[in-house]
Amino acid sequence: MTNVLSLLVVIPLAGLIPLFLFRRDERAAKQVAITTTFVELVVSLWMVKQFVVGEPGFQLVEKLEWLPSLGISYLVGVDGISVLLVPMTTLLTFIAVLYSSGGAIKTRIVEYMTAFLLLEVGMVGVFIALDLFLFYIFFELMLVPMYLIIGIWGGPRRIYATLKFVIFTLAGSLLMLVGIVAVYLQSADASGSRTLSLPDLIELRGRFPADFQFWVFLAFALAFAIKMPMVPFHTWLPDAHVEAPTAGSIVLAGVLLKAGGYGFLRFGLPLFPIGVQAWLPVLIVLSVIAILYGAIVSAVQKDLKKLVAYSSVAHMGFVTLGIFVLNLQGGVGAVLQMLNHGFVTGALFLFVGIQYEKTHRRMIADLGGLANMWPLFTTFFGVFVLASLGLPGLNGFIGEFLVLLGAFKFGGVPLGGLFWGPLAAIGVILAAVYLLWMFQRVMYGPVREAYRALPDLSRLEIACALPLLLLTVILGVVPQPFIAYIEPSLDRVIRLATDPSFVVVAFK
Amino acid sequence: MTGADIAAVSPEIIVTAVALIVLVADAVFDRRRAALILPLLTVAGLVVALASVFNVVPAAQYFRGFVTIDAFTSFFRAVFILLAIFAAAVSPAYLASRRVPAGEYYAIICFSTVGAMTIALSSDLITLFIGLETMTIPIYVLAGIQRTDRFANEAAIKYFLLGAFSSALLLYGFVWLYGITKATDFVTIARVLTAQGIANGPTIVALALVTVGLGFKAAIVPFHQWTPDAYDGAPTPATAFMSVGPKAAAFAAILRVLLGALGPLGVDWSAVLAVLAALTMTGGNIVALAQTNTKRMLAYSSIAHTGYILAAVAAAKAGPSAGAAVLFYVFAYGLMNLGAFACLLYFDLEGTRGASLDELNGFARRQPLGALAFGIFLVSLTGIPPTIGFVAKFVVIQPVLDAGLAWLAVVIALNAVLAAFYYLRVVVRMYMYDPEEKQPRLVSGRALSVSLGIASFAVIVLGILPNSIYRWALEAAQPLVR
Amino acid sequence: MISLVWLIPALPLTAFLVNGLFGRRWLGQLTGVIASAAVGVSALLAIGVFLEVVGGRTQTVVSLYRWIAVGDFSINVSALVDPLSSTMLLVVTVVSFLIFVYANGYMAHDAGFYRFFTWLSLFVFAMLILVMADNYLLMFVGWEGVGLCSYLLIGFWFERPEPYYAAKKAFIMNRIGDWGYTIGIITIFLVFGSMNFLDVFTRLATSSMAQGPLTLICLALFFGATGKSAQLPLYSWLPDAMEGPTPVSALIHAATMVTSGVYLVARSMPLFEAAGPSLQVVGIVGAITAIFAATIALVQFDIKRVMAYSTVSQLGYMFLALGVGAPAAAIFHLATHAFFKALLFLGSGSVIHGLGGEQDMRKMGGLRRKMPVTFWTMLIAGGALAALPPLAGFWSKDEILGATFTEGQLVLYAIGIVTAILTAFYVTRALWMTFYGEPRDHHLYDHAHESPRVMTLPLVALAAGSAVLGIVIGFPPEGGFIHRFLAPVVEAAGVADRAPELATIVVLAFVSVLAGLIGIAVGVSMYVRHRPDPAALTRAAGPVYRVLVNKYYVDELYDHRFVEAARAFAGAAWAFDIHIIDGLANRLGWALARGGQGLRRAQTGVVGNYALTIVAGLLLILVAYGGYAAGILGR
Amino acid sequence: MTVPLGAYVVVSAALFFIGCAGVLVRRNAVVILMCVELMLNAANLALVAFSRKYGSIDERGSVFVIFVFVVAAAEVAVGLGIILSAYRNRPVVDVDEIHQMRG
Repeated sequence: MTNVLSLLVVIPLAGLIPLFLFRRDERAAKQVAITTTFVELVVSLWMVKQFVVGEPGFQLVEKLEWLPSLGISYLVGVDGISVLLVPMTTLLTFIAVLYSSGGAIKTRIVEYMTAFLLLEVGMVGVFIALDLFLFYIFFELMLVPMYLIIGIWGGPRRIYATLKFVIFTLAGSLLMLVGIVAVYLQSADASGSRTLSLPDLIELRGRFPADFQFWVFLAFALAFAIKMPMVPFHTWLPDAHVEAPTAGSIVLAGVLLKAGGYGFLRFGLPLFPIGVQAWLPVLIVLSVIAILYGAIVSAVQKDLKKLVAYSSVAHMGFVTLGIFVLNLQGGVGAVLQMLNHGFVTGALFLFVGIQYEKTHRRMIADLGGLANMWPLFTTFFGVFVLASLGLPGLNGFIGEFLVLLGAFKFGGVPLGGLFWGPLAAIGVILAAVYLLWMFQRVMYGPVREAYRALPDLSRLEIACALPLLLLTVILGVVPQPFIAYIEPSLDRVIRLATDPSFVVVAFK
Repeated sequence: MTGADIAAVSPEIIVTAVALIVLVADAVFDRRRAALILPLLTVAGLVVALASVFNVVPAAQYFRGFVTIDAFTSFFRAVFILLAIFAAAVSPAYLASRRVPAGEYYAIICFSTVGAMTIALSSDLITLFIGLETMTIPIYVLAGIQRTDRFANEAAIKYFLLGAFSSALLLYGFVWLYGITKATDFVTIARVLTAQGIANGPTIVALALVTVGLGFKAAIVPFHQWTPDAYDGAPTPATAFMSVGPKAAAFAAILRVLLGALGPLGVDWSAVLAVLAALTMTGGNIVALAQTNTKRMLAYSSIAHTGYILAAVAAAKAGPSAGAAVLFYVFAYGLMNLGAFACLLYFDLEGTRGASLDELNGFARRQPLGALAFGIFLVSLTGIPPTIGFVAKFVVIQPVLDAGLAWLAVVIALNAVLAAFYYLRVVVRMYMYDPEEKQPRLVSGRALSVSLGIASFAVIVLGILPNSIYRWALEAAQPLVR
Repeated sequence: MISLVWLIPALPLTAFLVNGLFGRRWLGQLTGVIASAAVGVSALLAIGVFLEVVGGRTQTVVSLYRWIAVGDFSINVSALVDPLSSTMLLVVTVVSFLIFVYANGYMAHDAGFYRFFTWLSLFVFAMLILVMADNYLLMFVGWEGVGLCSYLLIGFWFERPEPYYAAKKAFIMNRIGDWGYTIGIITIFLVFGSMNFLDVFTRLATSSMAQGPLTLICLALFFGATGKSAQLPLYSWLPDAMEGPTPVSALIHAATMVTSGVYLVARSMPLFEAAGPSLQVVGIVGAITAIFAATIALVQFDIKRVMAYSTVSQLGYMFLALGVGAPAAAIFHLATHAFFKALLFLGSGSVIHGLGGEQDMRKMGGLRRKMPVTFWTMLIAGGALAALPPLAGFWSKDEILGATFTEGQLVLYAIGIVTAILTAFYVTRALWMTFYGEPRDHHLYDHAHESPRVMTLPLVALAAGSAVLGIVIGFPPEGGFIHRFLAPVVEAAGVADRAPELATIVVLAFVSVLAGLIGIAVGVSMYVRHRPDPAALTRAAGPVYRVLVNKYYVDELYDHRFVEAARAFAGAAWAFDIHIIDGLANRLGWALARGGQGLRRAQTGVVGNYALTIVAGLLLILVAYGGYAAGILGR
Repeated sequence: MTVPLGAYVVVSAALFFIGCAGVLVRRNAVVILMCVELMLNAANLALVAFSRKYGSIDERGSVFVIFVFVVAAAEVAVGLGIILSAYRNRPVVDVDEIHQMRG
């Protein structure tokens, strides 16, 4: 069955129907949402099973005439880069929904679940869309549900946070829209027929002159940089995370941020090799700054969630660094880092949320001594913290190490890789500093009387965390199978990015 | 005057007939029955008219060159009639609660629509001028139809005085065109101007006067100032109608005159229009930011949208895609803006104008589907997919870039961000605030809810599958390119 | 047997998983038995492997699977079994086993019993990975793993603040070192295109390399080593690490983990040899650390801290050996040190255990009657530390000094000798204050008791090791078994096996023995005859004494100056984030809103003004059109 | 003797400007309305003049004039109605007094 990808888009939408029918019954709504997301997860895994490892090109491609008068078509497919991001998305969504069904969300369950299903459509769509127009639609489709999730079910300053989130993201994406239209016009051939389908555009990219690439890549880069977010466009992230409900944070950090990095790999690099070259130094320097800056600022956070949020800024810095060093190790490292960050940071937000549900405190100063009461919680949380600070043997290390390797290798930036690489490596030390400091202040020390009676992880919470824990370990111990998926496609992307004359006809 | 001529203008005749029938019916039936029958009559009649638009007479000139029937004409005819239907459908509850004379209300809408349609089919300055006035004069009345309401009076007076003034300017411009070119039909004017080549003093004066006159009708900055007051003071259903119908008609006129007749001077006016477009969208958005009354905020937002459409006009040299963009955007704008204004009808009780932001608090709890519809219209106005508003932005940016106005495209994008701020603020109020303690009850009408449901659904569906509309717009734009 | 080498780490790993999953609920005290048994079997296997290597299979690579492979970068999970690693395997497993047994008694009454053995097993696993790895990256896994376990075990009693602050300090200082390690290995990959030991060394031998990169590599690696092995400037975490349970101090912070830096450098000997100056750096740092730590050890009163500084100092010796190109001697000393220092720690542990947790030597005294076994075993260990023949320490330390001398590093040699004197002195002092003289705290003394069998037996075993190990594998000097056995490493290091003539050996040996005796003599005279009286002496040497007691104020410098500065900087960064970066965004929004308010005023509501605006606009447009028509504004 | 076209044009322009100025300066709604009428008639004058000049070839100018009359009449009718109903509610004719809605 070849249209499994469309199935992935349809399932959540289909889930909306029973949700609407049972809109009076909250328990039913929860079950519907859980079932839907679970089915989605299974189907996505089935999709991975159909994927042929080692094939660099797009697979499971589906093409439908959509807007013939505009030359735009419904074109979806996956390659080695996206094939792993899709199940990550479905898994995290499932976990988010599962956790939310446990009582973390008190009001307006039905709307909440609706928002999540819509969100899932957007997130999955972003990773499978191969037509820029379609991609943009999914890209924006992620916006509104998350806007509502933060704004309705969020914390005290949710309105400010959610508006900030939307305005920042829109500012970027609308400029990208201008860029998309520019590409669309530039793609016109002698007969004036235009296209936005990525495979075609890659063949046509010879028509993109240098200055065109310079500006259009900038437009795309802004959108993705804000989404990542890269310094200095990151300030929406802490607010959004602090105010978002736990499940919202999980998905926001786990998936939405990836859309930026993915966009760079999928569209930025292959379409605008010259533009990439022009902006490369800036982006690399910004990435390194993000790594260090994010870590430094995390170190002084008083709010647990803010700390994790800023740490995301640092981790995303590794992703962009890996992408823009334009070599295989860096790129693969970046993709792995995206996966790892999805699982690990998602898990960290999950546990911060669990912790908050129990203690109703999020200020680090108010916490402490939790380890004595919650051995299970401590173990899980500890493993994720260690993964996040890049302990070898856990997943975080693989990505960051490969990125550093790529950074050391890369010479195409002032001062050379042997300057920026070690600088970025300092970020790893800093990660240890702020994460361990946080961990010990929260978990260690004498037990607080106020928290003595609180229970350890519940079954549901374990069920949410266990898959993430397993993935964290597996990705760290046997990463090679995953790399095997990523490498061939990434190799092609890198070649496209480094050699403007390189054209893949067999890309479809 | 031959039978062919009559057949050519059959839709206009039908709509006029509807208006007359409604007036008669209003006199015949008593108030209670009328309240039920009149809207049905109007909608039914307009539907017939809509159908008649599609029984195509051969695209040609009629009435000795005063009238042109082509794809452009039928597109706009359809749009006007649709908007009229929508406007008529949402009104009954309001008219009843405010004791507005229903018969006159529906009749006026029909008459004004006839005027608008006349603009669409005009191929001569005279026809165009008559169309404009036939459309506008009823609107003056509509604005003031609540004779006892001071705001309505003020709105009517301001609109009327300034409208008459601008009509005079426009007319004088037409006269000069006639004086220069010895002709009043667009084709000849264009031919003469082409022959004349570069614009000289009189042409410039004429061009300027025409720009201002039409710019006023379309509410282009700096000729927009009547808009907020008129929209604000007029009864909300009237506002909903006049914010879309006349604006659409104004752009029909702009296309006919500026592209059709004054096309040869392209270089001269397109640059100016580009600047005006930027001013219009930015000005509208920035002032809208500062509004606390939703109705007035939407009034300013409609100015901003004028700017987007004008940008496409300014990009005329990009060829048919520019015209198509204008048509498509006009259609999308009509749908979503009329819808947005109509949503305010839920709040429009005696003595209130529109709704303050506070009144919107917790609307989603009190009227979930109404809030959903409003939300959809607002998201669409912002230009976020998957709504028709997004596609409209896409098709507008396209010719703008194509015409080499990259800066204008960026301005459009940034303005959309600006607009998002105040549109989404409304969503925030509806979804993220709890209702006030002492909320005035909501006006609710089945007709209103149903038509809003249909409209919002259309906004989404056409946002996902805009192909048919866009192709139609593309055909309709063909006659404009020479 | 070698083919089973992966069983050696596998067993502790299993113990870790079993204890971790089921320990808390079901196993209870059984966890200790399980863990000890697992390590015991590993020890047997290690012996087997060792013998097989001795039997002649001097270089085997046992691959498990491909770990990471991206483009030209490829890393396997595979073990390199050669004399060096097999020796390390042996030392690690055997010492671990003894300490595990001991811990069964020592931790018996601790609430976190299962947790202790879970993490201890994990540690052994990581340590074994570290020594088995056949490439730098896998080694890094063990390297970080042991760091993590040391973090967990130092902070074992995390209700009190000191332990977990010490733990964090240890981990972060290690991390700082790891920065160097990372840079080192990545540069290795850039230079040699591989991280595999054998590939690197063969390429090094076959092709000529530029000095620059090699030096960078070596210095970076050594920086990493200083972190793990507590050398200057990254040593200060080790003394604090004594907050952990004593078996931990013995195993991790004396016998095994802290020596991994030595192992790293020994492993990379070919690189260091090739990179000229870097080796010199290693030697100097080692020597300075040795004497530096020894001086601090002179004046400490916490028995465990004395041992800690002594460890730092002894590690300094090992690096000194490496620095003068005598890796065999370094490994030799590593082995002997593992035994006698572990013993010293366990002995002190036994004392502390006997005194119910008291660590201050000023409260001890006269304990030899109360706990004879502990006393005698510690006496042997002390002798070994003071390098008295024929105890183990003598042979290994003597070789180091000998090598230093023959290398012509006379300054370093002098430092070594002085350090030897100091060492002998502080060990005498420690033992005396603990076991001789009159009990200073009678209450403690009365309750003091010898430790149970399960704790004393390991002491005895270790004592045996400390006594005979040196002569068994180290005789004759410069030509003992250990030399011949480690020859592959030494040769790979390209150091010609320089066997100085007998006379030199004897003289050098004599000198170092003399040094030991002097130290002991001074100690005895001070603490037995009070000539000179310690108290008087401290008063006399007021400032110097204060500096030493305060450990040269290094902690103050690190923990306060650096940390404070860093925290201030971070705070500033955050302020920048809020007020500048975010501030700009918010201000922009605010400005737009104000702009809106301003423009609202233009909307006066007066028709006349509106008409005026229209006319004004008309005129402007006229001008604009005119301009275009006249070509002023271009067309 | 025939008056040259220029003269008509000048007069019409004058009328137009007078009307325009009137709209700008006068405050009385009715007067403003009259000024607008003046502008329309200026247009009419010009139209008539032009169409007489081009008469032989084109009569549309005069047709236009007729329509303008009609439109003007309609405007006056509606306008006076509006002003009147407003006056009933609030007896002011000075339009500057009418600015409840602003901003």
